[in-house]
Amino acid sequence: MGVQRWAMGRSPWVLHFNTGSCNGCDIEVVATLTPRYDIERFGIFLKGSPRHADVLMVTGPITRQVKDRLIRVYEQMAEPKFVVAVGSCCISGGVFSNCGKGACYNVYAGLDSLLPVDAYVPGCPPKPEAIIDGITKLVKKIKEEK
Amino acid sequence: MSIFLEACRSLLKPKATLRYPLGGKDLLQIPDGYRGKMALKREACIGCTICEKDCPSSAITIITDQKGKRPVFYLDRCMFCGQCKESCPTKAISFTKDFENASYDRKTMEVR
Amino acid sequence: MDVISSTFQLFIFPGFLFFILLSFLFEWVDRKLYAAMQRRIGPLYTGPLGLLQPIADFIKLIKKEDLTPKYSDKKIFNSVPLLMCALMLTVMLILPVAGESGVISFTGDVIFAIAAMTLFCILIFLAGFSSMSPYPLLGAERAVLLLLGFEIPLMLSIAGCCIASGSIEVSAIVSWQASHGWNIFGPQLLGFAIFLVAIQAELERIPFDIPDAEQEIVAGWMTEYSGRKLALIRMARNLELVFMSALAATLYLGGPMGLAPHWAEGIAFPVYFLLKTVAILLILTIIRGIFARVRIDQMVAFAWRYLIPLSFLQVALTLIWRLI
Amino acid sequence: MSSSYERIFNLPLGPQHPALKEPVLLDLKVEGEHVVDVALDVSYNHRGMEKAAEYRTYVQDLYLIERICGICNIAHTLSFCQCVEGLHGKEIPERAKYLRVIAEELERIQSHLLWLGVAAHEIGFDTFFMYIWLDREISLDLMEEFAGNRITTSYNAIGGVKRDMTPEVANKMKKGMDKLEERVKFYKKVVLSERTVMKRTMGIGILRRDAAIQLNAVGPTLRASGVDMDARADDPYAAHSLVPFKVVTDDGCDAFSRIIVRLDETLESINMIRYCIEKLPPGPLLQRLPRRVPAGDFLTRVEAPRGELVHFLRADGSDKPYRYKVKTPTFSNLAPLREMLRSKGKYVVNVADVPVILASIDPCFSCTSRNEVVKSS
Repeated sequence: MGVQRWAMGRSPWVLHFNTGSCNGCDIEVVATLTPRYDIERFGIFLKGSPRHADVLMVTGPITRQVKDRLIRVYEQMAEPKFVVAVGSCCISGGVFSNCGKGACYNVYAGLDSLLPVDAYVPGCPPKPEAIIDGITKLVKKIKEEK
Repeated sequence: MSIFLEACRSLLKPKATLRYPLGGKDLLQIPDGYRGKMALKREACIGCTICEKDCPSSAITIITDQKGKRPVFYLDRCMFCGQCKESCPTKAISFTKDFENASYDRKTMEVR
Repeated sequence: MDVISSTFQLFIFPGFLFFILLSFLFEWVDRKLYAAMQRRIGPLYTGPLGLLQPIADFIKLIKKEDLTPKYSDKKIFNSVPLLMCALMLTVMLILPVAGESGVISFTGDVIFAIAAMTLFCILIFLAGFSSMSPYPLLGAERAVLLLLGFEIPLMLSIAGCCIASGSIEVSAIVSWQASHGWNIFGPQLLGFAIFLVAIQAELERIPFDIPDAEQEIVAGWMTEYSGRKLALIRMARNLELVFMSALAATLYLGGPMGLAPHWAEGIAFPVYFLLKTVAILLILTIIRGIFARVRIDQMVAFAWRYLIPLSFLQVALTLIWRLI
Repeated sequence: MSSSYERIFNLPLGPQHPALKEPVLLDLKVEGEHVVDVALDVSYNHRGMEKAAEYRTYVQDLYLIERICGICNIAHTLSFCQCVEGLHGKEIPERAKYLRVIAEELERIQSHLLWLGVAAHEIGFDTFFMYIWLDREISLDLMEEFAGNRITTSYNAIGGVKRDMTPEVANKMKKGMDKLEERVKFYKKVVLSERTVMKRTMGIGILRRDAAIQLNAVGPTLRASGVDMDARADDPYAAHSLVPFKVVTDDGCDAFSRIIVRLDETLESINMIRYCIEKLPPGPLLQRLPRRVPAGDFLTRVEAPRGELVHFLRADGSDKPYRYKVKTPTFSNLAPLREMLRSKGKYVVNVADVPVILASIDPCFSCTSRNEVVKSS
């Protein structure tokens, strides 16, 4: 469906989920809303309810305590849904996981071990421009696939 | 009331938005010291493996190529802290201004 | 011929299609101006200047999966969005767009409009109540509390208009204004201000967006809705926005009537209608931009302490003015 | 079933909630719109930070400790470096001390503006939020120029700082400070004149002076209750003994006076940065220290943007810490927070006030999470 794909790519509403991040990435995700970057140009809202959202934006290393909530929130979202992992901690556990010298006991090594991830935005924290870059790449993927 | 006046003034002022990524990339000013994606000067690298030992998130692994030992950087684990640059005895590691590293696949996120 | 023309009027212009498209346009104007006040751009890449953004949102939501929570009251939960849309589309028909009267016009249609507004609030309450989860419940409770605050000033300010023109029919109020001057230039100026404040509450916009305050109760009564039900709710709310600003234009700014040569009335009147409603919308958006959200108890206290005495005063003033 | 039982119901706020950018569970007991009691669960952020620090060398720990909190990362690395330098018993160069103060105060400006924006957002004042965050970009641009990254800066190093301040950056910084000062004064005017802001923040989240002292509040939360306490003044570190500044206090004891205190502190920080740039002494940046740290205990206090931050290091002579302990300002402010969130007598807390009160202590739960509740099933 051409129209559906067009509409989906033009208004991906984002749900921001913090899984134990240090706040750096969260602040940058919120900063993309602000006048300097204005993510609403792409038709993106930051939504509060998982029922309304299309894109789950996860920041931070996934702690054991928050894992169930993360999966529950993902399941509450309506299809079609996409997942973006923002920040190195979220992508792989970053500084917290598997340091070679003993893992952090409470952190999962990467979001893709729990949920299917559609785009990765590395950085610690990524610049708001980098997050916008990740989102435009995701939108390109939405338009080409599905 | 002061916010109302400010809002009216804002309507007249030019917008503060940088039109990144469409049509505004040249407007983006990234300062010289920015720590983006890293780059390795292969000629300078002596394969001492100090960067691997000092990396706080084990984002560096050492492989062997024709010239000997050399590091490979994994961006999915990298914290862009700059310790490898600090530790490098021959200044072979540097940071570029490239921040557009978003990708669909974790395996592609490495700097060789 | 008559059947074709009335079908055209009902479904295309100034009927359902016109109002639905207008509601999308209004959402766009609202978002753009709100963004401009904050030195942002707002929707930009969807269509020219982002004009198609609300339509893209609507299509996307229509195509999304439709979830119904397990513990909700399914009948009410599923029917509320449809009822909201139907209610708003019906009540839209009384708005005069191209002439003195709307598609339907009867004595007492002002009362019908007021009833529809209250009914909308009750539907909001049902939507929240049937979701059976804490945030929507709290939102529904707040919606009803809000109704207590603004409903009486809203009715009284409309009553002022009716008293001034001596009729409870929209077309009569419009034609009275065409001959006697706009209501806003009389003692209704106060009524106009009260009306604007009250519809800001009715529309649940800042400073009175208490039932769906994002920072407090997520999305309030809409929290559990998704997919096409959410699309319908959003459309109903946009239609309500159009309806309220059009009603303000009709009651206080003379409706679609204005100076035009007789042969050009068919084009000029809808243009006047659009200009006036958009002007009201701009005022509403600016109010939305420059205030913080008040608390529910502060809102109700404000309504009963200031708005209601003022609206009684306004009615009394109108009566005195009318008698003289 | 008694009627009072039915009237009270649970309203869970979080772990995913638009008012909180962090996963924290506030389990509110609500009677109508009034909050009767609250139970806090801050364990969602637990990452095993202190244990992880024991596995890593001091060089690596610097970056781990930085990620305790992204917003006050400079305060954390500063504490860590002070611990290590203290055990070595070495003084760092004078220039590095001044640069540390500049970095710290720039971070305070950034953090306070961020907080003010969040507070405006919590009361639904989105336009104000957008203005503040637009101006916060000035401080972030300066930070990027100064340290190489916007938020997580990696600026402090063991024995000094990593980067020098060039004259161009100093010039830009001065200009930026002028702009920021003008804007912060404007915000103060807005806060003092906007009626809806006052309505939502005055008389909300009251913490009396004696309660604040008893419950061990710290930082702006404490200073807004009229207690003059600031680690920068009481126990000067870096170059704080040389840089003049005023400890800002206010007697309002509510959320509104916390706004005022933070705005005044921002102005104070702007002046401190100006002074430091003016008086910046020449000299080296870094005092190289050996990788092995001599055995011993060390404890530092640093005034982070949110309040007093305490780091404790026990070293056993190897290149890894034996024990590392952090006590963050938000942890100290949790007990006062519970006090603020409970309705008592005439003091009534509405559900609508909860985000405002929570924001008023400037919570940072990623700093705080040190333990985890494991449910046995």
